[in-house]
Amino acid sequence: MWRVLQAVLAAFFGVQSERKRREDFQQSSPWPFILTGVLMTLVFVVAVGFLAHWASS
Amino acid sequence: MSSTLPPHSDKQQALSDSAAGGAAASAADHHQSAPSGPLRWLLTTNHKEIGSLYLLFSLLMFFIGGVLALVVRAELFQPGLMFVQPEFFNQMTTMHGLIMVFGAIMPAFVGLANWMLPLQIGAPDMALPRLNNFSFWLLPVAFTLLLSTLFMEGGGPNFGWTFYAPLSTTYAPPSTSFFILAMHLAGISSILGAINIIATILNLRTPGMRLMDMPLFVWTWLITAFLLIAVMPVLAGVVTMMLLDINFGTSFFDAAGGGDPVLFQHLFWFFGHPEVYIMILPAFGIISAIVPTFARKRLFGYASMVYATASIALLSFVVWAHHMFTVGLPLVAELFFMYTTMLIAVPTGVKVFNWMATLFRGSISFELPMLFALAFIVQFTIGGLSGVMLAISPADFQYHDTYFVVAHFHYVLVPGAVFAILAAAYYWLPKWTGVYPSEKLGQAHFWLSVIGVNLTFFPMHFSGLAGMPRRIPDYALQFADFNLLSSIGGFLFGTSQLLFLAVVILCMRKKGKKAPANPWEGAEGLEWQLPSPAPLHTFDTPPEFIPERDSPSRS
Amino acid sequence: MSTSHYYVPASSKWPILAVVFLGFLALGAGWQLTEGKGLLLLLIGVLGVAWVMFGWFADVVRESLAGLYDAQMDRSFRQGMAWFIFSEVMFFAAFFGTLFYIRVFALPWLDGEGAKGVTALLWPDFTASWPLMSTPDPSVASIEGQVNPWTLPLINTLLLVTSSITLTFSHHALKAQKAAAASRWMLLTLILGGVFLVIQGVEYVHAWTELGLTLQAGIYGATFFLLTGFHGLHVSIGLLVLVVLWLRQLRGHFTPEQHFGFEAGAWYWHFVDVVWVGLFLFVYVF
Amino acid sequence: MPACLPKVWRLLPAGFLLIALPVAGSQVNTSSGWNMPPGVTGISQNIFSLHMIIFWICVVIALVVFGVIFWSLFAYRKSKGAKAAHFHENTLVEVIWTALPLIILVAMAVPATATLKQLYDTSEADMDILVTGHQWRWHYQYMEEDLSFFSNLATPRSQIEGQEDKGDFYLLEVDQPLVVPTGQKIRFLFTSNDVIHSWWVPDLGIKKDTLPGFINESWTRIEEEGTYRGQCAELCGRNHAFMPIEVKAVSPEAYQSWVEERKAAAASEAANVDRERSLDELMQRGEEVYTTYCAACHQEDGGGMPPAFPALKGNALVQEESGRQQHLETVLHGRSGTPMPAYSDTLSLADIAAVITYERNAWGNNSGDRVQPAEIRELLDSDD
Repeated sequence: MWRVLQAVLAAFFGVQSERKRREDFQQSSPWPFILTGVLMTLVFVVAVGFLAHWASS
Repeated sequence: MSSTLPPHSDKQQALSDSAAGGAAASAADHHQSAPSGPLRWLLTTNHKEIGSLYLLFSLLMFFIGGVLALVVRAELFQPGLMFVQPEFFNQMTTMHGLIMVFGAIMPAFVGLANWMLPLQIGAPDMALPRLNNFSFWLLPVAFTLLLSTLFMEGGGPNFGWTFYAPLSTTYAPPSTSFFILAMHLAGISSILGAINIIATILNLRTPGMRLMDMPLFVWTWLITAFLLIAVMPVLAGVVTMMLLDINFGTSFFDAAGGGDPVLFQHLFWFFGHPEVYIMILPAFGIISAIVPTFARKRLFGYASMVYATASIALLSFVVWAHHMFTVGLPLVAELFFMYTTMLIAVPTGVKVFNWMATLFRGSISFELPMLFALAFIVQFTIGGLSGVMLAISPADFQYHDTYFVVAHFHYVLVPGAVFAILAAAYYWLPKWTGVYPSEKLGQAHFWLSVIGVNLTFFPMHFSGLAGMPRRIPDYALQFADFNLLSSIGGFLFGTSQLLFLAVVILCMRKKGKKAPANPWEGAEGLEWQLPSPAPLHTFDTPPEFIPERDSPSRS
Repeated sequence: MSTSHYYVPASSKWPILAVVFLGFLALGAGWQLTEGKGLLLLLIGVLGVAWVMFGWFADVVRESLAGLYDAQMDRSFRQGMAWFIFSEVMFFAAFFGTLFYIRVFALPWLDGEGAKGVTALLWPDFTASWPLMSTPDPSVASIEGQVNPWTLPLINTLLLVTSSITLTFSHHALKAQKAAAASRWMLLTLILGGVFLVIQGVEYVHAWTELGLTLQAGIYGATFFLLTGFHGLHVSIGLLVLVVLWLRQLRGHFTPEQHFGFEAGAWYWHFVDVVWVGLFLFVYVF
Repeated sequence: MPACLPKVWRLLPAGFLLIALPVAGSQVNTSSGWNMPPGVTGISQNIFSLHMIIFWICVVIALVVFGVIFWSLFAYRKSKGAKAAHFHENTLVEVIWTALPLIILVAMAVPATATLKQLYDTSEADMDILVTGHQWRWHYQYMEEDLSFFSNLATPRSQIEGQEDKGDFYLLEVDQPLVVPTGQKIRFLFTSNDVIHSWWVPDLGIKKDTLPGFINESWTRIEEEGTYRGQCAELCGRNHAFMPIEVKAVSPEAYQSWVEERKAAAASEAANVDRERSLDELMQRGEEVYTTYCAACHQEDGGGMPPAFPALKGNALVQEESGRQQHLETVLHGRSGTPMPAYSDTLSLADIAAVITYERNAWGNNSGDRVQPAEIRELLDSDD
């Protein structure tokens, strides 16, 4: 789970070493990555929303 | 049409097995004999023929849209109403935008996808070839319908390519219903085309090619296709609501009945912003193919390119209201969209830096595709940077709806997307036609285009900052010099595209230096294993694929 | 290296005919809307498109039965259908988005609430409510009453949910090689779907004539008919698909292993069903 | 570029852009004609400094990126025998060039947020002005005073069509500017009568869309007296280019006396409604009103632009007695389903009477008809 999160975060940031990326892409199923990605996107959007809310008050 | 079905002869199999590239040799009798004459083009399901149709259609639309732009530039040559009346001027700007976006740039990329995706992933054709034919032929119908509105009573669409309600509903010319139906047809075409592209990429890759082995053009198109499927239906939805407001008395965009004109803008830009990336992501893929070829060096940061493309695509769904900063959004929304928009600069910057690093310590030569690709990088970066400026919401209160915005999005779309399409054409013309494009004409085309395009659009930054609103047929005197330059540049750029037409015609008539299978020294990828010109049917069987990272020439 | 051949379908006359008839359809619709003279052309377009779809699918069925399609083609069809449904999801998302935007933002603003509440200066007598019984400009429309979600709409919800279940039973029966049971369950699904449409029609007439709830009745009427209308259109299309599937079932087109046509239709029906649940909640109940 | 020229010439675009950018940069601070005006309010100046900061950041980034690119193109030419290196990733460099822009952006977001909050703070205003966009003119209503008027383009058609030299404020001049006091916090309420317009005065740093049926807010406090000009910034139909804005900021005392003057003028006009007017007087005023309000669609010569805008010249409705009543009704209440708006709320009784008289007598319509303000009043009263 942690490595999936790590991989998704690295993808969000856009930088990942070749070695780690290869390891990630050795995984049997892409679904954990896709689901985590979607989830993290939602988390990100909500976080920016809170930030905007906080900044506007 | 006979319903004879393709035979699978042993002879073909033997041939195909002999060599991946040689697969083409077997193709001649692979399919039923195609009908000759015009019927052939109407019925074709061949990805190369459909690709050519898309590309030629988009070239035609590029010239039609260009002529409309020149009408606009002629009117703006000097202050005062010179040639056309304001309502005609508004039709020109509107049609120019609609045709260039939906008729020229998008079909050009779809055409490139049709031609190149199957070649790059070792597929025999698109996944759903008949649907492919359908997708293409919808476009001529849609655009004939759209263009015909110009000749209808009350004229064609005159409310800008963003067609904000209620100017496009309650106050629109009667032809608007036809405009809406034309958009529906074009939308169906895009959605089905995108479905086809996704199915092709996910399904028809040659064994051994994993997702992270795909050329970036394939990657960017995969993501673009996803965007298309996600947002074109929203456009269809919003134009349907317009149709109802106009013809059936609903009040979606009318406050008197409880609606809101701003709702239109939210829906439109929820489509419109991803649409902008639909027009630029495939360009990133093209540049990422060309730069390594002529730098003779592997693309720097392949994985981060993929991630950046995906990030841009995801972010594109949550930034739409930055087109609406002055529409009176609540403060929280204003801040939210400002922050998300600013973030887009990060993955976009990564792409530019990656190209920069690819060039660094390469072995660089300056063939025609490379010239266009390099010009793309520089000019697109200018457009990207003005985009960062526009993201700063308070500053956008001054930039919004001025020529600064016009300069920004034209820098992204013309010296950006169009240059990438031209680069792609010069890069793959040898593969399509078997001959190199004329170096002389191509060089002239390149330099005149670069000068013309910058002369047209660079002064627009200044006229915009100085206060010139967009979509006006006449302007105050202080904007005269900038507009004069822009108009001269516009005509220079417009006419120099005739050189490109000449290049294409010469190539199509096989006039020019014959090209070998791999016409560019540093090019890699499955498409270059095929003979030039690529035979009508290629990859009868899946070709052998060696991932780039294992290839000896560019370690 | 794989030595298997790719399968590429032959070219066909159907796509170009589809384009021609869609063109007629658009031209006829536009002409009808602007000058009221396009009905014939529109009709030709609609019938033509129907004919083309029938012919096109018939060809595909024939090719499929002839065993021409390989696993790859099958995957392409599946993905094509899945992404098509995704595009439909987004189409409905636009309409649901409209509903939420109007209810959460636009109406409160018009009534003087929230960030743009100053707008109420323009509509001093307006009170926001949902369903919107009286529009900001009262001359646009006022509605007599609202649709009670716990009568016909509830029945319709039960009907559609049940039809999804019966369709699944049909699928299971198909996979268990119980052809007769499969087509019986399918027939039941068809009946449920048909009754749904009839009830929807009854409700429309009631709303239109007795409640004053029309397309022109301000934003409530507009969103109500937009969402339920487009959903109804999808139910009708889905029903048509299911009828074809039922006939194919009777002819024994499907095998327990290969029945993508059936599955595609079933996906579509489930999708239509899920959309309805959303509609029931947000258009009728809340 | 012919191949005979030195290869280095192929780097011409580099030269062009490298020169163009700094030139642009050096000009922008000095000449207002090239750059956003700093403006005359706190907000506009804050926006200007945000603009300049982000501009210079962009210029620096561009110079670095383009510098590396063009240097690479020059130094690693194949023609010079460059051999390609073999690297294709470097985590550290990638982290840096991802993180650095992120930091710059956060640094930009902080002042941008502050300015935005300032921009949205419309509380505690000294006065309110309701700005209503019309196709194609602005209407200003002083909420605390009983005072409102339309503001129309003042540039004559002859300048636009090139029969006459264009004046200094071509397309930026109006018949009645918005007059406001300096030093006071003025809250603007924006709305529209028809389509979306956008009220933009660069020197005030205000651009806000006017939406039909909704109200947007903004505010300003002008410190310097002067005339500040702007334009409609949202496409609103054929005369979008011809609805400028002119704001005249004067001292609070001068503002007060202007308000009194306006009110007195309005009162005397109201008192004068019953005065019988001569054909000449009506025709003269009617022509002015026609030019301002009607000529955009029905044209100066009454020829119109059929089918959207019918000709008035030779039109039975406008010429013959039988059409008189309908002519009056059309001008007062507009015609639904067409672009013809209602003028009963827009124009004064005297203006309506004058313009109808003008239409019934100009361009050879010569009906000899006179319409008096009192008749219009009667008609309006009977409608209610």
